[in-house]
Amino acid sequence: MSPTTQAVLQFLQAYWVELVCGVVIVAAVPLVAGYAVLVERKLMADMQARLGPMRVGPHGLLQPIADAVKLLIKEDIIPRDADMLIFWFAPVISMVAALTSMGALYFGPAFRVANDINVGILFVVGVSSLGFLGIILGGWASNSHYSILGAVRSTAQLISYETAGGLAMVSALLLAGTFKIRAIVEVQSQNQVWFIFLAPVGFFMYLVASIAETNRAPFDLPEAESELVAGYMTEYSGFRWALYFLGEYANMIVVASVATTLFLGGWLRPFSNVRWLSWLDFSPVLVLVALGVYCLYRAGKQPVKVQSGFMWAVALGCFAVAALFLTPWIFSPLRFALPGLNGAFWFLLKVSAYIYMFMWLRFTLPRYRFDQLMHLGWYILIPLAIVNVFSVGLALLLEMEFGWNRWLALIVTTILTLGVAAYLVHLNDKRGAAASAAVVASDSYAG
Amino acid sequence: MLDSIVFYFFAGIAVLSAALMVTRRNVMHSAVFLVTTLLSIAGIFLQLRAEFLFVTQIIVYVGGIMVLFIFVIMLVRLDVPLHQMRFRFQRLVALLVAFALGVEVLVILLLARKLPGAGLFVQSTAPVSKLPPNSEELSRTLFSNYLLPFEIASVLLLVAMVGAVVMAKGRKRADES
Amino acid sequence: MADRVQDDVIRQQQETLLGADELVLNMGPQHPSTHGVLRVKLKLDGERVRGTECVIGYLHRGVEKIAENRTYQQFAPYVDRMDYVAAVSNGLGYCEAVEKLLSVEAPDRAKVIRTILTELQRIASHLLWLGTHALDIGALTPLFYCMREREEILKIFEKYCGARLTTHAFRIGGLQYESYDGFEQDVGRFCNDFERRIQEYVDLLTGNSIWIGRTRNVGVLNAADCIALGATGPILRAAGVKWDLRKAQPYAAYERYQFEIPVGTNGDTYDRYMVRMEEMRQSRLICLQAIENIPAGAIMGKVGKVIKPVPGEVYHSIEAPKGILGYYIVSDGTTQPYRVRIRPPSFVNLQALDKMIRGHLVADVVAVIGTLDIVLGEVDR
Amino acid sequence: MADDSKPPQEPEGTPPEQKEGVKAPAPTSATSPTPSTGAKPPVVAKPPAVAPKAPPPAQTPWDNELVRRYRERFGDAIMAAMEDRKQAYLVIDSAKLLEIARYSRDEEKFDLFEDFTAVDWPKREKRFDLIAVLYSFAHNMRLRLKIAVGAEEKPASVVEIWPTANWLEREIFDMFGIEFAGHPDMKRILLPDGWQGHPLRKDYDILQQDTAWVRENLGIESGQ
Repeated sequence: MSPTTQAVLQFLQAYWVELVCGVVIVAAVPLVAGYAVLVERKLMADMQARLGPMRVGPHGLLQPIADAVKLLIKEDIIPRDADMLIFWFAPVISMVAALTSMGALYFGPAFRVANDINVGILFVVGVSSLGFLGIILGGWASNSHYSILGAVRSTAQLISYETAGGLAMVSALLLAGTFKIRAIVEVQSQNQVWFIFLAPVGFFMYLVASIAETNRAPFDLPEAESELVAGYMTEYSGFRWALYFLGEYANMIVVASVATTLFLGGWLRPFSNVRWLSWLDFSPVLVLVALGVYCLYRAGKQPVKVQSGFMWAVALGCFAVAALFLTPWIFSPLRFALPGLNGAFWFLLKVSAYIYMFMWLRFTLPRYRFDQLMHLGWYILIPLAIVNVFSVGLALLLEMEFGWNRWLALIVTTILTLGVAAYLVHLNDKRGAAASAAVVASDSYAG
Repeated sequence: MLDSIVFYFFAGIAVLSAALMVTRRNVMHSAVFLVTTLLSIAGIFLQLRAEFLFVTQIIVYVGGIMVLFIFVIMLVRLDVPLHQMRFRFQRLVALLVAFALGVEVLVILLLARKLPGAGLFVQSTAPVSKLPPNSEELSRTLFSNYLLPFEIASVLLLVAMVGAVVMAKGRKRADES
Repeated sequence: MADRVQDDVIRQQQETLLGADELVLNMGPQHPSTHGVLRVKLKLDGERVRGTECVIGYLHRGVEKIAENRTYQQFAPYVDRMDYVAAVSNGLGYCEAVEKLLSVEAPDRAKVIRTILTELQRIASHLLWLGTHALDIGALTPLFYCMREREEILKIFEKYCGARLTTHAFRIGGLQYESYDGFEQDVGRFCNDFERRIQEYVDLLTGNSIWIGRTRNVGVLNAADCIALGATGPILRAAGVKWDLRKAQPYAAYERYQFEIPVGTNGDTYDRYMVRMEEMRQSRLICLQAIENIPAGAIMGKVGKVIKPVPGEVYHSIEAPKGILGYYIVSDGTTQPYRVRIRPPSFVNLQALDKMIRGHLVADVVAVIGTLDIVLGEVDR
Repeated sequence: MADDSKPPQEPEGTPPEQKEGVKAPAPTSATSPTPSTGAKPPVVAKPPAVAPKAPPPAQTPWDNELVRRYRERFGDAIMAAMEDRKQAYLVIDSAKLLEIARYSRDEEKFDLFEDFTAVDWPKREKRFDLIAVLYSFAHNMRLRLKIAVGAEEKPASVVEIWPTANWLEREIFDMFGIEFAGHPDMKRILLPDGWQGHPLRKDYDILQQDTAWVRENLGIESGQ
């Protein structure tokens, strides 16, 4: 055996878990993103009194695959005066950044790529923010006014909301006392409370900032279709466009995972330390069985044979997976996989809930105007985030130095923060009214 | 061995893209290659187990400063003025500086070879897992030994920020009047 | 010497840095929120609009020229294609104009049915406006709710005359079709449901702070400017002028029904939104009153098969959903009009765009185009 | 929706009877109001006198306070005041257009310039009739001004009096080729800039089009 082969084998032996997890991420994220789009469309359709995609596959279930095929074989159009090199390169940056940052995430106590690096959460945030380079460069390289306006908007938005989002994260990091992702979750487990309850203001600000960072409605100005056509993506088509799209959805998963880790207790189930609620560990199985039963119930009501057959298939699939989940309970040598499975279930459930929140907001709210967005960022969120960091610090200080009850300290400081927030909103309203009055006044050109 | 592969990989990319950054005519391309250089240097930091430095490099330089660079390049067509800004002795001065820098590096390397362990290559013999977490180390040093320089730096940045705000406000007022 | 060069460079740099040049952005003709093929050249300073120029005519079909080569009856379907989301109103205006030219009147029954259909059309037109306007401002959902209600109206049209969009519902002198069985019930059911449905839009938009922020003080046009620029319809009423042709110079059967003219105060986009919402409610009330008592009798007036008006001319205008829709018809005594001039509300209202948008941001352009409620088929004719 | 907002006018109150001018007294023989009285609606026209079946409701002279005020003020510039199917119009001299327009807006409160268009009568001495439809909120009343202009004549633009006229005059220019003196931006509006011909003129056939333009700009051979 040559030394090279040996080295490779050694390497594989040492890193096989990471490699497998990495491959799973790279392979699964496009699929997940595709189905996230389908879920989004279905949800939107449901809220808008219509059906959504129904043609490709039963209930449109194969739609993402059809879309992917379509995008792959679509004609690849590059504007004549585009900067070729950067035009090719930019979507890749977006995609790579989003996928790389997933490497440091823990999707469960066991599922991760990078070993617990001691700046884990910073790594995720820092690398995922690189995705904006892709947006800016792509917008610039397209050589189109719409694209460049979209890129400029997204840059300004990034700079404003990264700051607010970062400061909002600091409140949770102060409570956790570490950057390590695993340790952050473990601290929440030891304290028997998720940080969302200790730093609600921080969570809410992170929610707003993360919507803005992922360019989702109501902050989707860089790609506001009614104003800038498609913003920085205007000139992109086919697979390059798909890369951007994937990057965007992957980014959504990243911010949702960060929020879950920091504020929602990561892979912990609710009340993870309460013994008599241990039956919650069965919830993956319970949910799957419930889903299967529902499908069976609906199968009888389907008008077409194919559809009821499909319902049967889904139900059986659910039961099969539920049985798979049950095996560790029955077959004790497999018991080691249990925390991983349950953790992944709860983690993904929280991530989905967070993303559902995103989608729900998108269907409900109109879009902000750019100056309003900037006002919100600079006049409300950033000052409030700074105040919030101070108040959480103050609470910790009160607890540690003056022996206050932790809850009392946090409640007092949170109320303080909320007071500041109310004042800031009040100030902003006044300023906004004055500004729009000024626009009206200065706009006095004779018709 | 893996370590050196990683190092040479990143170092090679850093040098190559730095050279490309200097030689490209298109400002935007230069910026992109600068990003690549910075990223590969961040990679070297990581390889040295300086995670915090690595993340800071990415967040501050690539995520912050470079985005601003590109922002400015995008908004302002720098091509035209930059051509005219080139002064006559540019080549000469550049050569001189490069030469001086090269000599400096050479001297340091030679000195280091002569005096092993005297401040340049302090190699920790402890295994990786035993090293103290370097973000804590870094903050401890920063807030104890180097408190004054740190504070001076922050005041400097604050002054720059206030100055920028004042300039922007002043221009706005001038526009209005 | 070197100093001078340096100074030049610095000055040039400052010029580029301080944005001496304006960015010209071509919005349209293929743009998602120009509601058709409108092209607006925007002069931008950053994102602020410094001036606009509308380029129109992409849909020009020469309707007025066509009119001169068709008989009076033949031309009637063409007017449906102008404001194709309010075809019934167009038809009403044209038929009444020709009736005036002939000095005949439609029978009462025809008038009432015309009124009902026209008010339904007004609701449909406003619904389409609301949905697309909200979509332009980024609210996705109202569009589908509006389409759902509009569908009900279009179903009534379809049942009445077989067409949904370009209905050609009326004839010169009255109606061709009797109202179908259950017409009153259909309209009544729609109107009763609509009360509740309109509350859904109100819930989604009226109190929403983003919506208010996007519309309040945006695209302000005060009463004097409205009149100077000829902007009529909801735009004029939102500026506080309590004027509606249905009240001022009643046509069809409007003088029989009680309804209010909603007015705004500021003349901004939000006021126009509120005015149109209230107009829908008022139209609903008119329909409810009208179906109570549809007079019996003939549906066609005394108009011959061949229409040969006495030479002369007539101008007739109605309050279309978008503003004053006027027809100026010159007859030379033959079966074909000598000249038909159509005064399209969208065309005239669109002129106000420049005034409304100056000093605002790009994002407001779509809000203002939306609030003008233009249909390019009518602008370009 | 504050109802307390004070609308500038309350035209609702006026009874609908009063609309569109006041009825004229005795009908006299219907004549074309333009100076060239002999001119008949051309091409396919038949003389109006040939339709004698019923008492024609056509043009009758129109006279009331309003007309008298106009006549007093502008004298001969008001060439005729007629009523057609209860709708009143004044025929005015194109030279005095601006003054009459300003007077109508300021003194007679015809503040809404509702429409502006033209009609082509190729056989007349002055080929075009410009038709301006004015509306007064204060009196809830409509008035038409008719201005005869020749093919070469350049009538004054009323844009500075009613800004609405801007696009309407451009449309007239586009369709009839009548240029307005003093218009800020006299160019085509509906048709493309390089188009030849003015389609609403009677000598422009309905099948006619600028084939050269179509070939050049659309890259297709026109089928007509």
